[in-house]
Amino acid sequence: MRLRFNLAFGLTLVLVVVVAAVSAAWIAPYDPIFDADLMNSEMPPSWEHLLGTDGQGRDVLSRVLYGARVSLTVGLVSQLINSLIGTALGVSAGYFGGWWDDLVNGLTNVMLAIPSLVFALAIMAVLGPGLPSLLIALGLTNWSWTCRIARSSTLSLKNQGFVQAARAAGFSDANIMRTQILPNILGPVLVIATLGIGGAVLAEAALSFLGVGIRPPQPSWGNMLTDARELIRTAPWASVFPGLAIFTTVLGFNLLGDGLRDMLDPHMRTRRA
Amino acid sequence: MLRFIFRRTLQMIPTLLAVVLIIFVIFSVVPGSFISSLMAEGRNATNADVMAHLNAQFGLDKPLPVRLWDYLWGLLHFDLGISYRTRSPVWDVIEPRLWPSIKLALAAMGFAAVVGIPLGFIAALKPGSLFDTSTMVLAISGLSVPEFWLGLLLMYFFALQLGWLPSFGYQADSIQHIILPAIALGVSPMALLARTTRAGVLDVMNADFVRTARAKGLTEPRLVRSHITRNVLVLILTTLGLQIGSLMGQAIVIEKLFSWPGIGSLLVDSVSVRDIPVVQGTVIVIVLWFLIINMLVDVAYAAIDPRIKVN
Amino acid sequence: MSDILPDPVLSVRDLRIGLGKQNEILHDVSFDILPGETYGLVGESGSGKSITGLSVMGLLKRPLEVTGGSVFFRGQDVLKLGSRARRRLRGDRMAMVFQEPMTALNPLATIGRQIAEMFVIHRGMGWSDARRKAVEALESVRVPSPEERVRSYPHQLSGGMRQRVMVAIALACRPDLLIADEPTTALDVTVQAGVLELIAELCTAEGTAVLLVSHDLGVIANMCRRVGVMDRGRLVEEQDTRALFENPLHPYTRGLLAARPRLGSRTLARRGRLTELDQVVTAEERGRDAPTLTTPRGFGLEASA
Amino acid sequence: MLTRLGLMAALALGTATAALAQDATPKDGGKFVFTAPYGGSITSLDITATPHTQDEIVAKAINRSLYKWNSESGKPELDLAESVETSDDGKTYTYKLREATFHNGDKLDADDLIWSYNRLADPKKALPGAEQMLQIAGVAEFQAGKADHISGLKKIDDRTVQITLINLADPGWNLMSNYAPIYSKDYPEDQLASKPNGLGPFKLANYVPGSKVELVKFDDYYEEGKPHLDKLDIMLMGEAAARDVAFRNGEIDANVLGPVQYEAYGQDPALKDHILEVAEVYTRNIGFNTKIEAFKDKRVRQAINYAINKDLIVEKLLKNKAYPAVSWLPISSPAFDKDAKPYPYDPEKAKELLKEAGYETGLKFSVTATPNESWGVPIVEAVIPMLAKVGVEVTTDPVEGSVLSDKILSDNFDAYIWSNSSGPDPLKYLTCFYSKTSQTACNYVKFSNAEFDKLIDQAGNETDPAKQNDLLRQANNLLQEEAPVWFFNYNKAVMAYQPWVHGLKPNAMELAIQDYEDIWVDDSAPASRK
Repeated sequence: MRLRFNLAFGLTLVLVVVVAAVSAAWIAPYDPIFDADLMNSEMPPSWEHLLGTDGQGRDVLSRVLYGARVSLTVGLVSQLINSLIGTALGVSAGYFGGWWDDLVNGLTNVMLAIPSLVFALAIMAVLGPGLPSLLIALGLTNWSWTCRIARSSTLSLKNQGFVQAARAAGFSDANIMRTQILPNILGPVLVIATLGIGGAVLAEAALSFLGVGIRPPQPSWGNMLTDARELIRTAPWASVFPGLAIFTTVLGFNLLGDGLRDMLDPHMRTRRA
Repeated sequence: MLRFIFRRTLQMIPTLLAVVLIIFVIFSVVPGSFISSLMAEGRNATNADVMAHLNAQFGLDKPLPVRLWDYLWGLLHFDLGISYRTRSPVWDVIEPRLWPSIKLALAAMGFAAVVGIPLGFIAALKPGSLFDTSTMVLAISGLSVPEFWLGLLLMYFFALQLGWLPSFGYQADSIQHIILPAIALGVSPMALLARTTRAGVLDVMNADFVRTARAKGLTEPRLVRSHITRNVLVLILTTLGLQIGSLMGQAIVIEKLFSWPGIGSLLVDSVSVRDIPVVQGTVIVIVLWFLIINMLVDVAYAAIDPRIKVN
Repeated sequence: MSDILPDPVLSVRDLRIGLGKQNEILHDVSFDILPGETYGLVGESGSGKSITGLSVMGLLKRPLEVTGGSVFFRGQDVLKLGSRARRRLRGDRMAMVFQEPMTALNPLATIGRQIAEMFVIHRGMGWSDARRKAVEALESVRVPSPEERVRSYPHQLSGGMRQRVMVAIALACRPDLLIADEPTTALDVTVQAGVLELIAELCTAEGTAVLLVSHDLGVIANMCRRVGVMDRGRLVEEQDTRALFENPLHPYTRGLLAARPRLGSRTLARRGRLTELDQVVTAEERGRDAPTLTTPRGFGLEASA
Repeated sequence: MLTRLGLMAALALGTATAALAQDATPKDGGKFVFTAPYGGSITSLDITATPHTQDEIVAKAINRSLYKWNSESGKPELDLAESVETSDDGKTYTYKLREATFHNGDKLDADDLIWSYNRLADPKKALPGAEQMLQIAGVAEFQAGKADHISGLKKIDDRTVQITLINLADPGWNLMSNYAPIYSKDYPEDQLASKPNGLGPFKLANYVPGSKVELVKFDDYYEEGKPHLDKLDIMLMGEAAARDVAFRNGEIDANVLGPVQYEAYGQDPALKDHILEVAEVYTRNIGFNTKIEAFKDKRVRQAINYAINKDLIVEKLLKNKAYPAVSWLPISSPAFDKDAKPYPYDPEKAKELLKEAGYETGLKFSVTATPNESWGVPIVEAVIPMLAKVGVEVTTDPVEGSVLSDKILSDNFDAYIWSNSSGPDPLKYLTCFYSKTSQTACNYVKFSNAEFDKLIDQAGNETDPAKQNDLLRQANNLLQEEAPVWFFNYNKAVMAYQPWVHGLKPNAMELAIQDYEDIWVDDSAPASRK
């Protein structure tokens, strides 16, 4: 019951955001950067500006829509990088063992010990604000869980019959990892990545607050929220809507991740049945 | 037990060393310098001679490997170096921030545990009920709100609209001042704990030994007290530890928002003026905190769970 | 007939269990267990024998629930009792031993405490007295050096030892009825016999009735005086053990007996569950709503030896 | 337009728009909770070690310098000296020091002053305050290592000291600096950062790094009857939104306002009567790096000045918490030309100029900017669509403050937006555009114009203040014409204060720097402030 609800509701929210992001160029009533009319700044929601205008006189709706692109890009790409790094390191460490395993393990411990926000902040300080920096900063700092799961799953898979059989049949290590092990750990990795996307969207907001986020005037929910935080009394719509957008998106990905986990975890499934 | 702690302490050294190296490398290529930050306000042009002297004084004119070596050599002697900004030992800068930071982390965690664990517990006792569903939706929502936004809303609502609590600041002996930042910081671990507890309780409730306990004719309170609680605790201890351990680093945003004089706000300030020795020092403290908490969690595990041997 | 027999300890009448109200999975099951008698319930996995045992104990878990019928324990319908009264019976007057000794004990408590708990709850003893009784209980189930063992944790014991501990817990308060749900299925063959002997011996000594749930006809044959055969939530046949083996009345029982591995391949029998009966008995033969085929109790106790 | 001119006239007198009710006689006692708004911490309690305004806010309570800035008269005046005599050549000043006591009980004497100035100038110590010593004779030799002390400082007797200068400028401008205070020579130097010892009206009671500084009245302060307050708390609060809540909640007694709050407070009947405003001496500008080919062309620089509707930006984004800039010198400057008009908003003219210069299309540059709301990224964001309309493509290069100055000093930028000092001393700040002034000093855009140089040279040699001002006015107008920067605005600093607070001054140098000894609270203050 809860399983279906989470999955369905989460998926719906995510789809809404994806559609908004993809079709922003068509459905946004204004240009998010150049249609700035300072004369009409901080206007409350109206038919002309459904969600009002921000301090710069830009249409909040259009910026929220375009901001979805940035937030989704940040979430998806950074998590993709994290998943790739985590899976590659985890699987190879679990498979080969030895000094490589020790090294990866050590690295994972280091990554776990440095809070990812601190790490991302440091990387952003080096690279300067902007989307590419953000993707790198968030993509390099959050792979330790994926790595751990991939490693432990590989360790248990390694000794199972079908992997042993593949090895006996003379498959190469790379081949075995790709065809035998990878498909079996995709599920948990996907779950972590889905939950991580929400985390990345929140991290973008936090980094924006700390002054290192997307390069303005490009709209991102994080910098919209940060910019409008002082307008909370006079023009609440300028921060409420990007705040809601973040909330909805993160909620969507969290529910989706939860739902996926319940679906993929046979232990949980049998218990529910 | 002591041998275990000693061994674990030794194991921290390579991790710490790697952290030091990473931070050192990152901040050796970071644009901007402490010297340039002196002029950031655009008001007082600083004399070029003064800058050159400053550079020499901080040893910034030496090549990178030498600086790294000097730093590591100092670390070996428990010397974190001299803060560029305050020109006093880094430890003297960090030390007064330590207790407020720990206090905030513990208060946030206290809030998270006191609210999150019972919520998860009650939700799990009636899975699928309205309470369960709403608690879990609330928990996931708690994980989905940007922290500073939540902090700001709390500030406006409880400090300004209701006037119940002070909105900012730190008072050594005041509980009032810690409430809002602790809640803002504690919401996400609270949500995590509620979820983990619920999952843990469900796991334990479905365990065979609980059926055994019921077959023994135990009353529900006794069942919860003497069979479920400890087993659930084992399951949520990891989450609890990881959360406490990482809270000091996560507190950056909240500390800045609430003008809380902790390690996190010191870190951000030091990054922005490129006071690299203090950045190094604060990161080391944050990482040490994480490692020590994790070690304590492992010790606690060994104390609670007879299946785990420390040696 | 009942006037010449003693009053049953347990009398299950038209018991129905459903997944919620709609999906009935146990249909009108009725049987009696006499004092001191060992009654076997046999059937495939999923035939409903375990939930029958659990429902007698009152341990059915949602969404399973009793939808009809009654369970008379010492003349009293326990289904009509309040949860408090029901709980008081549990462990004290009726006890249960489960299949999985590896997980049935609390991993974080010493076994001494887990046994002693019985005396604390049901006898109102202090912990120190209860602990002394726990040592005696351990001794009675022939666990070596019980004074030391009470301080052990479950993971420090072998499977057979743990099951002995379970028996000690179950029999601690000298119950009138012991429900043993596949008590030896998860154990090595070598220790199975020992545990079964222990149950038989202790129950005989105390006059405890036993409801033995098993899929293993060998175990049933050795332990039980009377047997009920369950198939798809129905009690299809009930006879004295010897009569059942000699003259099975229901086609399903015949199939069950036929599927029994021949002598000499006993290890296989333990492993392979009786899940492929469809090949032996046709669905038609197994029938749907037929009443339980039964013969009256015979006299003499030779079957239980 | 008329009203603005009237406003400017009033401001030219160096006074604030909001009159403070100084009706009653000051009342002694009570507590004032102030805020240091430029960050969540201070660098050091030793003000000589830092160049930050945030630290100055605290230091102003603890320390005293030889001169002090009189914000009412707009001039430096003697503080630690009772009197001064100037030699005939105008380069030697003889000061008679006051009787004053340090917080630790030491008495101020000539040696303290000489020791303090030597320390500030000491190259080995590399103190930012060295900047203020450069005018004293012998400092150059001392810094170069050719002398072991400053030769231009001479003790006459315990209370008399003689200072020799290298030029004719009034030493008060340098020696009034709060970054160049007088310390006690007998006090251990390593204690200065944690247990400061000054001559100021308040002494340190408690310092919570990253949170607040608590100060108490210093009973032996040299001014009779001052300070009025018993206690002074300075909260370190960088987050404007948090300050706003705290002020409305009555947790702090004065709040330096940003644009958003300025507008909101002005509309709030409960708050609008207790707002202090002042035109500060900072000019916000976008500097054009002349290493970019297009910026070498005056027409391009002018076009940008025409193309941006700065009045609108000032009104909408800064909520009128600024004065649209005319040229470099601020309204309160004695060399400010009251008849000069700022560049009007004229996109057609801008297009024309760009076309003439050959940049009808294709001009593209990035503006390096900090997140500052009044002179940072948000302003650039507003500029972007305006310049897009005349065919100029602008992008942002968002950076932290330390990176901004680093990029500018290392000539690594197209354009920057910054807020720079432009007063009170007009000659000093116009010299920033002198061709021989280096980029690392303050000629950030590498401006070079022979005519301008000539005017500055003449002004530097002119001893008649009126004539000097006239020359500087011409230079300032020439600067407007040449447009080396986009002249954005002069800051209007605004502070809101609780109704029971009195004695705050409209300090044009920096509103957050207050003469704490003059502040007092009246009977309407809540119990927590008594």
